[in-house]
Amino acid sequence: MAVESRVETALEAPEAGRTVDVRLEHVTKRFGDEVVAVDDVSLEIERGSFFALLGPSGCGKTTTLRMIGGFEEPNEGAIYLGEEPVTGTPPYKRDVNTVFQSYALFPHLTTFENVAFGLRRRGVRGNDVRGRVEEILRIVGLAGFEKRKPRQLSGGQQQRVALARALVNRPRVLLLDEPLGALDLKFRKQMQLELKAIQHDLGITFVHVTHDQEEAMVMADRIAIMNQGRIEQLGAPSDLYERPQTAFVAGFLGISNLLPGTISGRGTVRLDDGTDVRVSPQALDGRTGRVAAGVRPEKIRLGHGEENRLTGRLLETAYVGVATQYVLETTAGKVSVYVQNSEPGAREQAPREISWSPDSTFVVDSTEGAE
Amino acid sequence: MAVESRVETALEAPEAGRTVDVRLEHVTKRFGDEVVAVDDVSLEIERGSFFALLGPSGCGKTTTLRMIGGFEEPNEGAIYLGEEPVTGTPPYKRDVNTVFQSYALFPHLTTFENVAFGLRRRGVRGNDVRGRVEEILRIVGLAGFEKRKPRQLSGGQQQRVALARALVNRPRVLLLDEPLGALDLKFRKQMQLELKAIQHDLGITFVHVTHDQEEAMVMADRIAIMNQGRIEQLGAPSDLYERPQTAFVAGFLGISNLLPGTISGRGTVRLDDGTDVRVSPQALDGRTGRVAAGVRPEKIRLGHGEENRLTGRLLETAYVGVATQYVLETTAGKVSVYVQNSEPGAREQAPREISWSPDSTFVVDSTEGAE
Amino acid sequence: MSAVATAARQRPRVGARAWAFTRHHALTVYSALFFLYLLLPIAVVMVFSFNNPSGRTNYTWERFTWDNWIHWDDVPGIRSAIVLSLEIALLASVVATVLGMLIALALVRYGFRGRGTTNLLIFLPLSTPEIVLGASLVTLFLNFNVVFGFWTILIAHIMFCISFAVVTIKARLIGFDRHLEEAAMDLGANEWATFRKVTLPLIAPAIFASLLLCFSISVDDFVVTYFNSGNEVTFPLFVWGSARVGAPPQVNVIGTAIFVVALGAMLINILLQTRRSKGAE
Amino acid sequence: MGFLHRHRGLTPYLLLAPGIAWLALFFLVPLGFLAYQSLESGSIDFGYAFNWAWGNYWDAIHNYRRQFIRSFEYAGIATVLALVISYPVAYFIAFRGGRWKNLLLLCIVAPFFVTYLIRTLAWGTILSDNGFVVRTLHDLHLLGSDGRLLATSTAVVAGITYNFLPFMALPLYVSLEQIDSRLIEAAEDLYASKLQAFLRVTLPLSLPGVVAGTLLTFIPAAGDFVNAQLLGGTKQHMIGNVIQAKYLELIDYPAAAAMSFVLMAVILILVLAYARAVGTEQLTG
Amino acid sequence: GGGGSDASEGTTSVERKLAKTLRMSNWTLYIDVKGKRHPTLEQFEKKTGVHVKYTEDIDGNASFFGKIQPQLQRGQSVDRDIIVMTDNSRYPSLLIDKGWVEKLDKSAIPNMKNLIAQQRHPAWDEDRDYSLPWQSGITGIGYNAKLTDPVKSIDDLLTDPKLKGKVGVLDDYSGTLTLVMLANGDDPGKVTDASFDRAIKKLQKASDSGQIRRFYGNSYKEDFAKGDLAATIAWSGDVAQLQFSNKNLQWDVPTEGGEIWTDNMFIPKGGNVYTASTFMNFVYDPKVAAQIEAYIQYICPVDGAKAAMLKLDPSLSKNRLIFPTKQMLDNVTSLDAKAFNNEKYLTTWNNLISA
Ligand SMILES: Nc1ncnc2c1ncn2[C@@H]1O[C@H](COP(=O)(O)OP(=O)(O)OP(=O)(O)O)[C@@H](O)[C@H]1O
Ligand SMILES: Nc1ncnc2c1ncn2[C@@H]1O[C@H](COP(=O)(O)OP(=O)(O)OP(=O)(O)O)[C@@H](O)[C@H]1O
Ligand SMILES: [Mg+2]
Ligand SMILES: [Mg+2]
Repeated sequence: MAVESRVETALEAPEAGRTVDVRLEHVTKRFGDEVVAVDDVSLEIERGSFFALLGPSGCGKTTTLRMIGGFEEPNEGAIYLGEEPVTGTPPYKRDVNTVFQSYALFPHLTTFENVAFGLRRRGVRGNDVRGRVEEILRIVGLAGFEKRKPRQLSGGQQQRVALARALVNRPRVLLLDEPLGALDLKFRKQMQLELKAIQHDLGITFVHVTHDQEEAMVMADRIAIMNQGRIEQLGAPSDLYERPQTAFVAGFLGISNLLPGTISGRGTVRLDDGTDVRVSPQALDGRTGRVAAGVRPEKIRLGHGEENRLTGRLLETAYVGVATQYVLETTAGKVSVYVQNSEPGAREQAPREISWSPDSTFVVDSTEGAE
Repeated sequence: MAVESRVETALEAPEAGRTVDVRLEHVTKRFGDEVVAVDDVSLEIERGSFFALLGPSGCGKTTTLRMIGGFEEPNEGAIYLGEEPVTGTPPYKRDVNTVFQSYALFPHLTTFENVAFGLRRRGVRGNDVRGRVEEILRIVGLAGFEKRKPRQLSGGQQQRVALARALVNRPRVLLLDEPLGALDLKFRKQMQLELKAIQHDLGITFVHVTHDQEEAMVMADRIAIMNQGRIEQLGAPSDLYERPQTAFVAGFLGISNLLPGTISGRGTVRLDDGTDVRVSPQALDGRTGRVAAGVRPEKIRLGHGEENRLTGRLLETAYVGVATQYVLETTAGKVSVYVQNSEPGAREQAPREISWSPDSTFVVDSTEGAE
Repeated sequence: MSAVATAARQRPRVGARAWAFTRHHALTVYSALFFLYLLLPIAVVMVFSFNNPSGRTNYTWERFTWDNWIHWDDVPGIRSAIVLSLEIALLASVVATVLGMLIALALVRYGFRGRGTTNLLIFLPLSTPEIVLGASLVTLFLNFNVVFGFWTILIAHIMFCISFAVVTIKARLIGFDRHLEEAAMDLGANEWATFRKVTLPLIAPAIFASLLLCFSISVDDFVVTYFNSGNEVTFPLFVWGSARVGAPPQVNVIGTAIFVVALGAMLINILLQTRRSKGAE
Repeated sequence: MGFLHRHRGLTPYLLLAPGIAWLALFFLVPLGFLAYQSLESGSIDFGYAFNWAWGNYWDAIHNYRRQFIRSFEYAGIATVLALVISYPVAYFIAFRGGRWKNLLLLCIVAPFFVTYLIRTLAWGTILSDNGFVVRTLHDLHLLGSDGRLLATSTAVVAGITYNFLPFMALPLYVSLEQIDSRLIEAAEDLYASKLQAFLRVTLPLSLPGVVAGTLLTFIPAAGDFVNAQLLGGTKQHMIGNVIQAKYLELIDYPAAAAMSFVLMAVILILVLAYARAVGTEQLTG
Repeated sequence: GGGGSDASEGTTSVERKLAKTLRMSNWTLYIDVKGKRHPTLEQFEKKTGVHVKYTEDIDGNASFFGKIQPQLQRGQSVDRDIIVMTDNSRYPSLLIDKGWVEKLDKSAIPNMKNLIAQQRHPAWDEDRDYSLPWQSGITGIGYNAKLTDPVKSIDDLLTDPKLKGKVGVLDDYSGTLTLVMLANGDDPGKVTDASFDRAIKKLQKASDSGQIRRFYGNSYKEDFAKGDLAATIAWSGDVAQLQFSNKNLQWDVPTEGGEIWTDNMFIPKGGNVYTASTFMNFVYDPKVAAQIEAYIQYICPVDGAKAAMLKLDPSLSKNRLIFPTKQMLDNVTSLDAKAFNNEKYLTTWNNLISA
């Protein structure tokens, strides 16, 4: 159900007039003289929405969260929680809870006391604490671990304690820094559903840092893709995936085939080998001159059933569980194709012709930045 | 190419007569009186092979690695490296290096010195050290970070230092405890290729703990699935995926539909709603009585093109980038179906009929243990 | 962003800053006061090192003079006393810290039979009144016909410093992350290399603290030393002895000098280090 | 080294060996003599004879109860004061000291390189009845009618506090310095005010240092005599002074020995009770 | 007391040959100093060829006795030829009674004739067979003329309300008791339980009432110098020094009488008697005595030293704290030797001062 509801939200355009819960205005954070961890970032996160921060390692995600949480002060720019600027407001005065990337569990406290910490600080007492802590521990699958100290837990269990410790407080804003990174797929999926359910039920604003694009795509209402301290693109998941604006975004969100060429007319890109590729006019977005036409591997079909076509020689085949990946050498460049393994033996084919629809084609500025 | 080579290896059956590099014999490890972290585990890992340990959080993966590395002594059983039993051998006498789940970077040393640590201990000096450290830092994408202390690195960067620190020594056996967990998909893929290349070039034996099944499937020659301290199944990736022996394994490696029923004849399982499902005889593996027939969501087609068929009502639709997931309520139970998003709008369908091939059907003992 | 809005945004920020500033500085101010309190008597000692009393007692301020500094060892016996004290204190603090560190490692790292007893044994010397500690040690030395002097003083000092070293270093080891040592061993470092390259640098503050403590205890000890010194005279013995007639200002000179030299050396060390690390960048 | 690893059970004993041997030879053996002596009776004039004179212990407890109690009282107060006074400074050095850490540490210890007597003489000058401090306090009506700081119990306690500060501050620093500041951040993130974060996270994590510091202060302070001797008035003598007098002035070695054992026993009982209260792991690692 | 041990038997005065080194332990800063040197010791070395290993390691009678006692008890040598201890303590008589000191070789000390008459026959060593005075001092009352009218009697000291809390009393058993007993009209030379109790009671009262600031060791000087003490029981030599810095500090023998004490040289068992005696003879030369006196400025026990001092430093020779008048010397006495070793008295005394 949670997944269902997500789909709805994701498809809605963000309405004007909704309250903004977290706002960053031209925020820059430097470490020392040389490192610019966050570089002139502005963004708005709506109340109750699920916002994902995605980006390569070291791009500034954690630093951004730490500034929202109040652990670092920006060198420039301002941060607002609700309407209030929070520069100088200490973390404990911000109704924000964080799941730290490094967990930061209290080593001297048991699992139970770690999770109860925030509740006790806000004056919740006795059975209330017990009830809420046990409830949340059950949700993260740690019932029965109450008495263990963090060092007696496995990595994934520690991460779940960190998650529980933040969730149990039901803050207005929850900052999650790769909260599920140490969990196995199955459990992660389950936790994703739980998180969505909690967000839905309590109207908590989630700011979720993850390196798992699928997770971001499934869970988030809006995604910001960061790169080297800057935001490359910000939008709904399907927007980012299907209409990436830059080669970086196209390359970052899954594999994409970028074929260099020149815009040769309304809705046409002429690739460097002379092939014409049809694209939807709005994908061109007013561009002229050199661009790259992009298409996702899974949008490509083997055979020539669609309007845009290429032929090539099979280079590699790889079996990846759900699907088989083919890499073809075409005149326009290397092209990856994903074909679902609907039946055993599907991967034995040796395809030569591929095709895809103009609607699946996007256009980005150039191929620099994406491999 | 690396991917290609994997496919070849994975398809080969393990030959007799190959040297075994790591062997565990009935190893049990308890913490205190109550926790049995590893429970009577036996396994053999061949020299130069890529072995993956997969399992839910807290199942005993790290503990197993720690025993191989020499940080914990088993309570029962014996561990062999090559032909030698290593009980009581200190870690530094084992030609084994570990990437720790918690990184365990030396906080007082720079990135460079962290990575150079092992080399220096083995008497490598001067320019040799510099050359090798810089080379490996380049590979993990941390050139230019030599002088930083661990505290000044992002989570993913720290993980890469941990990886580099172990890789640079080119040990006989490399134990990797979720070495790529904090990296983004793109970089992770790149590192996977690097790791495979290193394994291939240097003939290092890899024991790789990961919670990313896809990673395990792509990289490993053999996979062991652990659950609650025991090994549930051990085999080549495609074996595990396509012919899981237990419901736990089926459920753990991706979503699977398990439909309870009874074996009603040679190659037939009669589901509880009366539908007959055809399966290949070897999938039955001599079972009789109550079983569950399983099929992966992506092996199911919309429509009735295949031999095994069910009809149902659409419950949910979710868009997950590459594919769309449908959940149908059928008379035999809920069934998930994955359909690749070959073209935009594919997800708008409302399917009622599904079908799949007998070859894609597997049989497991019962549905307990898998949700 | 209009000017008004900017101003409105900044007002609370300035307030918060000011508050944070004050609080930040409360601790600093307190610490400054603490050091003032700690160093106040040293300032007095220092001032009186420049006094030129008419009699032999240096209690009240009379005239300023450099003489005490120029002729700092014009009191027979004072030079050998301070040299002896420094030698003993240096050796004792190093040996006691090493022995104490080993005990602390054993106590924190290993469960073994007799751990509780060992722990108690560590507290015993602390709880023994100095006079009986010193006197009973004399009995021991006499039984073995040991000649009293440098070595007996050193032995005694090491003996009562060990407990301080153990307790101080233990306080550090208790919070130590064992994974780091595992990582070092994993990378081929044997116990000794692991200790030198990982454990030691990480417990260095405790080692340093222990050295300081042991040094200060040793260099200031009177009672135990007195009994076991034979006819050697350490600096405290000299000072306490001179109390009958009144300590000469040279005593102040030496006290001040140790203090100033120690601090100066440390300061230079820090500045050099800073320079070096700046130069390296 | 390989040997060490193979015989892991031996390692702790090897580590302990040199230090414990030292203590055994140069402390425990003499302590044995002392124990023997404590059961002797007689006098210097006629010699001492061993005759299981348990009465020495009884006398020690019975006749000097007042001084015993006073010793623990003074030592206790001084320990608490030293803790309260030096904690913020240890905190300051650990978290704000930066590259000046070692210099500041040295500053804490360096005053004690100056011999006790000289230091106390200096305090005498500062706190003299005619000095600036006493006059100011007087003018503020903060001093009683006898109008002095020296030769009072306040002076003794203050003296002990001052002279044992490094034993408190350094262990505190040592354990504060290794606290991961991210844990404090986490506490603040979970609504703990600065004070609460301190009480709930920093303080418990620095407990090993607190325990070490309090023990290093309390135990020797309870047996201290010199502060009472030089700073006290007529009624501030501690058990250390009594033992000192018994040994030197009265040359009653058995009595001095017996009192020492009583003192040690009481201290050990208190230490064990303390360990029980704060959790043995802090004490024993 | 027990006899000497075998070890010491061989080293008695039989052999009249100077040793290479003379080992002397003395109180700190208790011999003349010039620059970094001790002229007297150098002169002795020059004259006799005996090197003096001079150690200033005595800081108190009790503690020094405690330090050497274990060796003496075992009959071991203490590695010293001369030690200096004060006669207003129990230790000199203990040393003699226990046989822990050697007899002087009087034939080597012709200068012994210069010993002043008052010092020739102390109760604990009737014929000076074992000891020879080094320096003396008088216990009297010191007062600060700026803070109080002259305090002439112990009764004033212990009861005058104007002095409340500004009175120092020495923790010195002999000095304080002698003065108080004299004030009570008792004879300190013959202590009885009754006279002892009276003295203690008087002190106890003054202590309880807060009249007495505290019982002091050496540190009374500092408080006296700074004005924290208006009046105090004090030693003559100390006040002589303090006066250089503060003319207001006065000292006198109390009207009821004062106490004289003497630091005596002893030869501990195993010491070289002949060499030690030769040294004693040397310092009993009036010129040498005056030279020592000119530096340490206590009371010199050597006749003729005053005359010699006239040449050295006339102003000092006139100082009655260094060369007391006959009247002063007539008005001083010392405590009953028996009282020193009375355990009961000592315990009572210690309970008074370490309350
Ligand atoms: N020191 C310890 N004391 C008690 N229990 C422990 C200790 N270390 C691990 N365990 C328990 O042993 C089990 C196995 O832990 P292990 O770390 O091997 O799990 P894991 O498979 O690595 O899990 P993860 O994927 O979460 O890292 C867990 O249930 C854990 O709680
Ligand atoms: N204390 C620091 N001093 C110097 N540089 C720092 C510090 N903390 C972070 N950085 C640098 O700032 C950049 C951004 O770091 P940040 O932790 O925000 O990355 P991230 O996006 O969270 O990465 P990851 O996915 O690896 O966790 C990195 O290049 C990092 O090296
Ligand atoms: Mg991060
Ligand atoms: Mg693990």
